[in-house]
Parts: sequence; C-alpha cells; structure tokens
Amino acid sequence: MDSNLILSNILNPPVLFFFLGMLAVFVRSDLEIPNPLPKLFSLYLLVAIGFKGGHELFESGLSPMIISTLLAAVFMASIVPVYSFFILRVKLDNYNAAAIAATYGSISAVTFITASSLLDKIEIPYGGHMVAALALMESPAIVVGLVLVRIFTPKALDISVDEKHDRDDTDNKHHKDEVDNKNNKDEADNQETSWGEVLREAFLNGSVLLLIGSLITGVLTGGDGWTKVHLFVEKDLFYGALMFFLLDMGLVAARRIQDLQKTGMFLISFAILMPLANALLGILLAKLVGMGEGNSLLFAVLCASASYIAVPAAMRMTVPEANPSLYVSMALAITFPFNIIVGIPLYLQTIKLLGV
Amino acid sequence: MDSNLILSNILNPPVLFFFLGMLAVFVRSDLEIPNPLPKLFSLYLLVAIGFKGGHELFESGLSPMIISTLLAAVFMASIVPVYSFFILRVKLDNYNAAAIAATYGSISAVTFITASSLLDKIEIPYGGHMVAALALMESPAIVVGLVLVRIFTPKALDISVDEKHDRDDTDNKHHKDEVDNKNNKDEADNQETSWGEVLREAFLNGSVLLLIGSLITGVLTGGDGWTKVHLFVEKDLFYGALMFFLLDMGLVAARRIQDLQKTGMFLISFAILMPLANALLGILLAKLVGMGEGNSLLFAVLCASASYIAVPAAMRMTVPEANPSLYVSMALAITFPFNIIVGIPLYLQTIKLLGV
Amino acid sequence: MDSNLILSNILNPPVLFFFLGMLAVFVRSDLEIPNPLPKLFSLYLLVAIGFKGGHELFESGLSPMIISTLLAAVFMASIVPVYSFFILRVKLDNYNAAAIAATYGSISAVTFITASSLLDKIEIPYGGHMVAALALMESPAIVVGLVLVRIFTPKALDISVDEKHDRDDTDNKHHKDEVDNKNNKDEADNQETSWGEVLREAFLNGSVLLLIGSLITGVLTGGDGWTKVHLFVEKDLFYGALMFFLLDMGLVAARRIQDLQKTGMFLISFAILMPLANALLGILLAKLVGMGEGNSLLFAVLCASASYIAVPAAMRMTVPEANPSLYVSMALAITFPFNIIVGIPLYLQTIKLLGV
Amino acid sequence: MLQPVKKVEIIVSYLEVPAVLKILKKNSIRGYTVINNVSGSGEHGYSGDDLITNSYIMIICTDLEMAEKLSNAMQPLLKKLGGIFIITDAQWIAH
Amino acid sequence: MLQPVKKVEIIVSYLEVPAVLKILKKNSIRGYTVINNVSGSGEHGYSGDDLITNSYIMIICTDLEMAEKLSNAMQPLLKKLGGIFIITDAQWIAH
Amino acid sequence: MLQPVKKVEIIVSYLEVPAVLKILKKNSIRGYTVINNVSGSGEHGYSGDDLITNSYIMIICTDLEMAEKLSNAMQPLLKKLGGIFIITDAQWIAH
Ligand SMILES: Nc1ncnc2c1ncn2[C@@H]1O[C@H](COP(=O)(O)O)[C@@H](O)[C@H]1O
Ligand SMILES: Nc1ncnc2c1ncn2[C@@H]1O[C@H](COP(=O)(O)O)[C@@H](O)[C@H]1O
Ligand SMILES: Nc1ncnc2c1ncn2[C@@H]1O[C@H](COP(=O)(O)O)[C@@H](O)[C@H]1O
Ligand code: NA
Ligand code: NA
Ligand code: NA
Repeated sequence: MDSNLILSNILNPPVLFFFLGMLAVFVRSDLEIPNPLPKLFSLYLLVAIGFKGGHELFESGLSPMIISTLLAAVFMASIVPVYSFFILRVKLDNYNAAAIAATYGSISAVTFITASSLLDKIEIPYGGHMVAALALMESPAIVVGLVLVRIFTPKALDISVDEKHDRDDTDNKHHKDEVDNKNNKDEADNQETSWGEVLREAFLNGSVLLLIGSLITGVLTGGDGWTKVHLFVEKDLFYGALMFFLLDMGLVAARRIQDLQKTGMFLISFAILMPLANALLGILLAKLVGMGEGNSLLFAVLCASASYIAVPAAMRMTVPEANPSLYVSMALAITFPFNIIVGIPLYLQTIKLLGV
Repeated sequence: MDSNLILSNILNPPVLFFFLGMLAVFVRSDLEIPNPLPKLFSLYLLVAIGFKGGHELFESGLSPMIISTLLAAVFMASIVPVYSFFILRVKLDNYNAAAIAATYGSISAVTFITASSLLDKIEIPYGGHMVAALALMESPAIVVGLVLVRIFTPKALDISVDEKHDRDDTDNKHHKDEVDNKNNKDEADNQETSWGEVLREAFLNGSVLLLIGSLITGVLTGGDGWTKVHLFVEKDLFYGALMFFLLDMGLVAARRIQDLQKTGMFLISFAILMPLANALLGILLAKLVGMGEGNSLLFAVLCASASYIAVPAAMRMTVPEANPSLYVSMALAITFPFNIIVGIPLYLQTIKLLGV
Repeated sequence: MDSNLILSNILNPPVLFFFLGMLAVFVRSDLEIPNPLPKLFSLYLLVAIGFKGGHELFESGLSPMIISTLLAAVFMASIVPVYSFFILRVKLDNYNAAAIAATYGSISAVTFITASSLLDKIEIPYGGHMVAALALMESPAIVVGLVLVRIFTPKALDISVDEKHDRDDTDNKHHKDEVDNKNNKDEADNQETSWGEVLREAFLNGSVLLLIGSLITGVLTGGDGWTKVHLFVEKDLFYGALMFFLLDMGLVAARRIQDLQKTGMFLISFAILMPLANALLGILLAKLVGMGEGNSLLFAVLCASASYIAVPAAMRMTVPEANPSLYVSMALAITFPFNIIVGIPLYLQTIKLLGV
Repeated sequence: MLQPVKKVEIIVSYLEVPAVLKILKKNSIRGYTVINNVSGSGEHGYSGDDLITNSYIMIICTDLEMAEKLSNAMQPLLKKLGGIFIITDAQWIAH
Repeated sequence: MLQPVKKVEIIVSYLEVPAVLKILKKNSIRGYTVINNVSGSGEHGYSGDDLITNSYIMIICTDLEMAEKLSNAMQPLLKKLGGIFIITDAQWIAH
Repeated sequence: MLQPVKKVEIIVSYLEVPAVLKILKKNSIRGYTVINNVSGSGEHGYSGDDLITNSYIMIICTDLEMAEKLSNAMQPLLKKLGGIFIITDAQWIAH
C-alpha cells in the first residue's frame, strides 16, 4: 500500500486527536469532554456536512449519475444487513444477529467526514450528493433488522412480553433461540404501536432529520445562504470541530475496548472482515455506476462503516433481547478505529488499483 | 405585500432552521439541543450584538438622532405595558394582566437579531445604537408591571403572603380579583426587600448586564479590539450561532404550542394583534424621529416583540400569582414565530409604504 | 510605569470581560456561564495554544536557546515550591504550607494566554516553545510539594490514615503540626499506590496531556495541518474564546473573594508578594539565558502565576489535610486578578527597564 | 402539617423516559421530577458518559396506594428493558 | 457507627435557590447538596428543558429536630412559589 | 412482588468517584447510578459551580447486609476526604 497515503491520513490533526483520546484512556489520564459538549460537536458536524452537501447539490443539480448513486446507496444499506444476518446466525441467536446486522448496514457519519477530510487534503474532488447518500443509508438497516427479527422469531416484537431474556454480560454465551416467546393477549395492538415507533425512530431520528434539514436548507438558500455561512460550515472551524469530536471518539472507543474480552474471536473478526467485504462490494458497485475516485471512496466508507448512535438507540428499544454491549463495542471499539486508521487509505488504494 | 421580501426573510438559513426545529417536534423526532448548549448560543449572541453595536457606536459617535431614538425606546417600553394592562384587565385578573403586559413591553433579542440578518441580506444599513435601544427596552416593563400590580392590588407584593392563589392550569378560568390579600405583620419589611430585588432583577439581570457590558467593551476597545475579534462577533460565525439558536427556539416554541389550548381565543388574538399595534406605533414614532429604513425596522421589531426570558424569570418571582404558562406560551409559541415569519417582512413593507 | 502599557493591557476585550464577570458578582447579577460550558473554553484554549506552539516549534526547530529556556522552566517550577514552603512554614502547618507552595510553583495557562494577547496587541514577537515551557512547568511542583510533605511529616501520605485532620474553615487557625499521624499496618502498600497515583496525576492529568498532545500534533502535521486549522486556533476565534473564559474567571474569582476573610493578612500578602518575587527571579534568569523581550514576559508570567486547576485537584487527593479553600482562593481571587490587571504590564515594564 | 407520602424513584435509559411519562399520564399523575444525564451500571452493563445515558425520575405520591399501582403499571417495561424502581416512605409539607 | 438522621429533599425553581440557601444559613445549616438543571412537572405546569429549570436540594440533618424546624421556615416560600419539600428517615456514617 | 432493599447514597468530590467504584467492585457490587456535576457545601467548604464539583452515587442493595459492609469499606475514604454516606430503607420491584 502507498505509504504516503497512510501518512497523509494519519498526519491529519483530527486523526491524531483520535489517537490522543485513546492514549488518554490507556494511560488512565483524567482527560474528558464532559456531557453534553460532545453533542455540540456532533450536532455541528451534521449541520455542516448537510449544509455543504446541499449547497453543492444546488450548484451541480441532479444528474443521472447522482440518481444512480443514491439508488446504489439504498441498495447497499438494505442488502448488507441481510447477508450479515445469515453469517451472524451461524454463531448467534436471532436477536443479536439482527441487531449486529442492522448496525453494519447503517453508517457512521464521522468516518465519512474523516474520509472527506483526507480527500480535501490530497485534493481529490467529490460531490455534495454523497451527503444525501449518507442520509439515505442511515435508516433502512433499522427497518431491515426488524423485519428479520419478525420473520425468524415471529413473536419477538411484542412489547409486553412477560419473560425477560436472561441476558448475561459476564460470560460469552449467546445461545441461539434461548428466548421464550409467550403469546400475549394484546399482542396485535402492541405490535402496531411498535411498528409506528420503529419507522419514526428509523426515519425521523434526530440525526437523520438534522442532516436532511440542513441539506435542504443548503439547497433552498442557494448561493446567497452559502456566502453568509460558508466559513461556519467548512474550512478551519469544521476541522477544529472534527478534531474535538474525534478526540472524544478516541476516549469513548478506548473505554469500550475492555468490553471486547466478552465478545469473542468470531465477532472481533466479523468487525474487521465485514467492513472489508462491504467496502469491496461498494467499490465494485461504484465502478459500475462510474462514480469517480472521490465519490467511490466515500461510498466505500459508507458501506464499510457501522452505526454506533442511531442504530444502537433503535435496537435498544425494539430488540431489547439483543445485548447492546456487543453491537456498540464492535462498531465503536473495532470497526470505527479500523476504518479511520487502516480502512480509509486502504479503500482509496484499492480504488486507485482498480482504476475506478 | 412584496413577495420577494417574504421569500428573502424565509429563505434565510436561520429562519429555515426555526422551521426545522418546529417540524422536529411536530413529527415527534427525538432531535434536541441538550442543556446548557442553548445557553452557549444565547450568551454568544448577546456578546456579539453588544460588541458589534458598541463598535459602531464608537465609529459614529452620539448624535441628536441617536439620543432621540434612545428616548423613543424608553418611552415605548414604558407605555406599552400600561395600555396592554388595561386591555388585558377586561378579561383577566390584575396579576395575569400585569405579567402579560410586562412581557409585551419588553423585547426579544433574537427577533431583533433575525430582523438585522434580513437587513444584512437585502443590504439596508442600520446603526449600532439600536443595540443600545434594545438594552434600554429590556427592563422598564418589569418595573412598570410591578407598579401596576402595586397600584391595583395594593398588598400583592408581600413576599410572605399566607394564602396561595389557587392557580389552575387545567382550565381557562382567570377570574378577576379572586385573590385574597391578607395583611401580614412584617409586610413593610418584605416589601422593601422585594423592591430592591425587583430593581436588581430588572436592571442587573444576566442578559442586560452582558449586553451592556459587551456594548461598553466595544466602545472602549475601539478599532483595535474590533480588528482582533470582529470575525468572532459577525459574519459566518454569527449566522451559524443564530442558526443553532433558532433551531432550538423552534423546538421550544413548538413544545409550547400544546399549552395554547388552555389559553383561549382572547389571549391568542392579543398575542398577534398587540405586536401589530405596537409595531405600527413604533413605525410612526420612528418616522417622527426620522430614523431611516433600517433603524425603523429594528425599532418596530423591538416594539412588537415580547420577552420570554428576562421578564418571565422576573414575573415568576415577583408576581407568583400570575400563571407563567400563559405569558411564556403567548410570547414564545405565538408572538415569536409570528414576528419571525410574518411580522418582520410585514413591518418592513409598511415602512417602505409609509416612506419612513 | 508606562501608563500606555497599562491601558493597552486593560483595554483588551478579554481583560474587560474579566472585569465584567467580577462586576456581575459584586452587583449580585444572575449572570452565569453554566457548567460544563467553561470547560469547553478551557479545553479549546489548551488545544489552541498547544497547536499554535507546536506549529511555531516546527517552523523554528530546536535551538540551544530554546533548550536553555526549557531547562530554566523546569528549574523554576522545582525551586519555587521549595522556598515558598519554608516561608509558609513560618505561619502554617506542613500540609497547608506544602499545598500552597505547590500551587505557586505551578502555572496558570490563562494568565499566560492573556500575556500573549497583550504581546500580540503591541506587536512584540514570542516563540512557540514558550508553550512547551508552560507544559513543563505544570507538573513538577505537584511532585515537589508531595516530597516536602513526605520529608517533613513522614507518615502523612498514608491513604488509610485513621484520624481525620480536624479542619476548621470557620476560623483562621492553621496550627503547625497538629495532625496526629498514626502508623497503619498496610502503610507501605498504600504509599506505593499513592505514589503511582501522584505521578500519574502530576504528569498525565487532562490539561497537561491535552496541551502536550496538541503541541505534538502541531509539530507533526507541519505546514499542512496549519493551513487547515490555523483560523481555528488563532486570531478572532481564539480571542473570542478567551473573552468568554475570562468572563467566567471573573465570576469565579469574585465569588471566591468572600473566602479571603478567613485567609488572614499573611496569606494575602504572600499571594501578591510571591508572584512579584518569582517574576523578578524569572526575568533575571531570562536575561541570563537571553530570551528576548516577548519570551521573557511569558517566562516571568509563568513564574508569577499560580495554579487553580491541576494543583488543587492533585492536592485535594494527596494532601487532604490541607485546606483547599486556602490555596484555591489565594490563587484565584488574589494572584490571578493581580497578574491579569497589574502584573503583566508591570513585568513587561521591568523587562524593558532592565533591557532584557 | 407533615403528611406521609410514598416516594417513587425510577432509573431507566433516557430513551424510555417518554414511555414512563406516558404511564404517569395514564395514571393521572401530574407531579414528577426528572434528572437527565445520569450514568450507571446494572444488568445491561454500563450506560452513560458517552452515547446512551440514563435518566432518574422521582414521583412523590400523596395517594399512598398510587405507588403500588404505579409499580404494577411499570412492571412490563422494567421486565423488558431493565432499570430500577423503588419506593420509600417519606413525609411532606402539604402547602 | 450508624446514626439516625433526617434527609430533607427540596425541589424548587432554580430562581429560588438563593432564597433557600439564605434560609439554610439563617438556621445555621452548613451542609447541603444541590443538583441543578432538573426538569419536572407540578401544579405550575412543566418546568425545565428550555427556559426555567428546577433545582434539587438535599440536606442531611443530624439534628433530628432541625428537619421540622426547616419545614416551618420553608413554608411561606413553598406556599408562595410552589415546589416540593419532603423528609425521610435515614442512617449515616458519622466519620 | 415488592421486596425490601437498602438504598445507599454517597456524595463525594468527583475526583474520588474512581476510588468509590473500585470499592464497589471489590465488594462485587455491579449495580450503581452516578449523577455528576453536583454542587454542595460541607465541612470542606463549598464545592461545585466552578472548578471542583461533587458527584452523587446511589446503590440499591438487595442484600441487606451489603449496605453496612459497604459503609465499613467506605469509612477510611470518608474519614480522609470527607463526604456523605447514608442508608435508607426502601422497597423495590424485583423484575
Ligand atoms: N443496584 C443498583 N443500584 C443503583 N442503580 C442501579 C442498580 N442497578 C441498576 N441501576 C441503574 O439502572 C440502570 C439500568 O439498569 P439495568 O437495566 O440493570 O442495566 C443502570 O445503568 C443503573 O444506572
Ligand atoms: N408529586 C411530585 N413528585 C415529584 N416532583 C414534583 C411533584 N410535584 C412537583 N414536583 C416538582 O416540583 C416542581 C415545582 O412544583 P409545582 O410548584 O407543584 O409546579 C415541579 O416542576 C417538579 O419538578
Ligand atoms: N449535611 C449535608 N447534607 C447534604 N449534603 C452534604 C452535607 N454535608 C456535606 N454534604 C455534601 O458532601 C460534600 C462534601 O462534604 P464535606 O466533606 O463535609 O465538605 C459537600 O460538598 C456536600 O455536597
Ligand atoms: Na455500513
Ligand atoms: Na415589545
Ligand atoms: Na508559578
């Protein structure tokens, strides 16, 4: 692999701050970014990429290539959880398999932003519509994950189930089908409410809404709005906020690493190999669509990344039988650092090799 | 009305973000800006407009026109609560009438800022002394409101009153004079403390102090200080912060809308018609003083806007007999969105028509 | 003293905001910057000066003069607590003497930043390596303070000591040697843990780690990283954040002033005279090393300033027998404002007089 | 002047607060207090600090039976999603 | 080693905290704990979240009579401005 | 369904929270809740608001003896660094 690319990626202030955050936890420093400050940075980053993407979409307009890209995005977001589920079922019960599958079908906006900051640095162009692709890929996996649970454990979504799944975080047993699914009188009722909630959670959760809202604002306010606020959403301020957010992500990811002991080799391998496979599939699809170098990298990164905010929140409420410390830790403590450090330059190298 | 003006006002990123916040509540999204982040934006906005106003005052110096404008500001802030009180007394008890009157006599800094961002956009100039007018208009209404309570319910300000007003938020009865005002032995004592507190609350509350402090800093540090920090207090960063703050205001205002059911048509009409009347009066006064287009709009907006921070905080402590959910909801869920969306372009149109 | 220098220092927006914060407390305004917002500003300021210093170090490289400066910094940070301790022992017990000594041996980053903002204003250059000096001066005093306690009260660091020092905040008795030091069976054990903790607390506490991490990031990412984020870490945004942080420091310092009643004249004098002595020593050393005007001022300010964050946190855990309200109040309510208002211009004047 | 009451304390993920408030509403309980941004550890591992925090909800019940009624209404939610529900005896000033 | 105490818990608007602390001072109570940024609902409707939040104040009284004395001192404030005041029996480690 | 438990409440400087959690771990206590950013006043003067804040820790002990065992384990820390430790009787829903 081109060692310049790796260096370019790592010698980026935001990525170095991710290491600094991890280091702080490893040496047991008391460095912390207290709540709700991390939320400030994540709200800001969503608004910034949304608005910037919207502005670029306003400039470029819709083209057939853009529409193909968006379709490809929805396709990948729907198909990844399906094959992930069947792979995971080999070792896990349906609940955990579905929750992890949904996690990997969805995306991580910060991984996307870090990749775009590498593209900025080495001056490879990319399109604003990739933000729309990002927004479109957040939600479908949540719905697919739930459909899978419904098909394979038909009574699972009953919100007033009387027996609690005996989750056991202390050892590594995730037996299949060990959950007792009693029928309940007002099941039908509850399932309906549950579905309404699920769809709202999937498509109207805070980050999706803010991202799409900012995108539309960027489109609607056109060149005028851009002149007013562009220095707020791009350049130095954007990189600065990304530095702080990745510092926090480093702290959070490193704290999660101890949870990995309970995860087992199967899931640790999954958390590295699945992103690689998804990225490769994404790159091939990107070649097919003819996205160009920059957009292909962003698309690969979307396919490779896993959600650690929207999906965990949705799964915790809708598949409570699954163990959150599994899917959050995998996404956050393995896949996220892997993509940030190794994945991004690797995917770009592959794109260059394949001549996408 | 000039539809360009309306579009210009609405297609402003901050105003669109206000709609986004309201939308988030209506579709029951979990989007939120957790405490105390909104406080960060409001502190910043106060400092920014204060400092910017101070700098412009430093550049322009004091002129007779500026002094007339400031006198007009104090005049309006003192007179609006008086006539509002008598109108409100037709349907409400003295306590609620005085509290709502004070709310409408004072101002909303964010409405002012939004109006100034429209003026920036359509390139109509305005003066830094309008910030001084804003600062002068925050407090008088609090004092006038209390004087009205004292005159019309002479024993009301007694801080250790023994009987609690039987406030009832669930239905819409705000009977007049239903409060029992027992005399209390150490009344005189308490009234004095109370007055001291009231005046401090009115003139030294956090936002007034920060605004005036920033204004004076802007004047004192002159061109030098301005060169150092102007990109901190104006342009992109300022608009960005305004976007976030209006996003939050959208969330907060929409959450308050359900409270309006209890408010009744009289108060809902008041919350729209009173701003219109106050704006018109303000515009006529502005014409008299000869303020010019930009300053006239800002003056009209100050007259038309209602306070939802400083005055409610003061009223809650000093007229506890009044129902906060009435005056906060009216100011926040009706008058504020009305001014932001309809009022600002309407007042500007009127100013253009009247040739102010 | 050159009155222009004093005016230049005071008519700086950040310093005026410090006064504004103090004023708010004195007039009992409810102005406040709620937690954890002040933490946002302090994290930002550390990152900004670290990154900026690192970039300048990258540009200048290491020179013999820089190395002498860093050695001088460590020397002062180690020697100041020693002589301070012996002076303080005249009136205080060993615990309080050591804790206060450590406080004055360490530094205040905000005082340093305020001094550098004066240098910017009057256009005197200074080097990025001074940030490295700052980082090096934070920690040694913590260790020296503990060594002093260990030498003079040999059993003091025992973490499971059974008798609690009868601290008394309400009157002003700080008798010497009144603490009963019982031996405890697992003392050796505990002392080891304690030392490990102390060293970690000293050298890996959050602010030191963030500062050094940002410095190294600035060095590693070179000109490229600088182009990306320089407007995030310097100029308007930096001054703006400093304004807000000093506003908060004004609030916090003024609230601490009432604690000074319990402090007594000896400590109040110490809190003014010791900075003066340390600054003078620093200036002489700077002359010896040949640091130049700007660096000499920053060095003097580092010597003169006292820690109110890192050291108090360390002392509270490791010398719990000492009274935190003494050392925090002295550093925060006397030495900090003294340096900000009087000290900085005075030290600069002295440097000019001595022709450093 | 002091009157016996039951103090109910609930700790759940912040995601579940709307569901709890809905249950309160169903039982016509209008008075409650919420502390957000609470961290903790329990059967479901560690929550807080980073992505998903807990909330603490306190309800003073002047109607003594209400506390137990509420405990029944909360059972399914607690069974399904975990959390804490405790009741303490207290006295309050009826003002 | 364990000693009976009274735990007093007060919930009021954050605007009233200075007034409550003044009352504590008048009664020579030096130990208390405050949690700010608490939201809630009561007779005065919803507070929190947006503009005016509540504060939670806890006072451990080793002097058992003090709790009731405090309840008397707090009565007028609670009557006038609303809020919660409860007393619970507890035990503490005198250290 | 309701089962008696002991509620332990601890208030210490936020700097000491890791030490307290270590003690909990030593006593095999996995369930606890922490509220950070709490201010207060006690023997060591005022904490909070500015530089050093307190934390509030709550532990529900289903094993009734555990509360007192914990109080013994916490004694040295409290003696040395101050703070509050109280135990209250409560009932909880075993779910
Ligand atoms: N024994 C306990 N004492 C105090 N808080 C607890 C206890 N068990 C659980 N919690 C709190 O309740 C939350 C959810 O509990 P769980 O569902 O058991 O993971 C935890 O994150 C803690 O904040
Ligand atoms: N029954 C209750 N249980 C718990 N908290 C309450 C209760 N009633 C009121 N509160 C709290 O006290 C605050 C003021 O109460 P009120 O004056 O009744 O509106 C509310 O905003 C709640 O935070
Ligand atoms: N009597 C009390 N009631 C409630 N909280 C207290 C009391 N005494 C101390 N505290 C809390 O415990 C912290 C440390 O106490 P201390 O070590 O006594 O200064 C204080 O800052 C308060 O938050
Ligand atoms: Na993915
Ligand atoms: Na008005
Ligand atoms: Na020093």
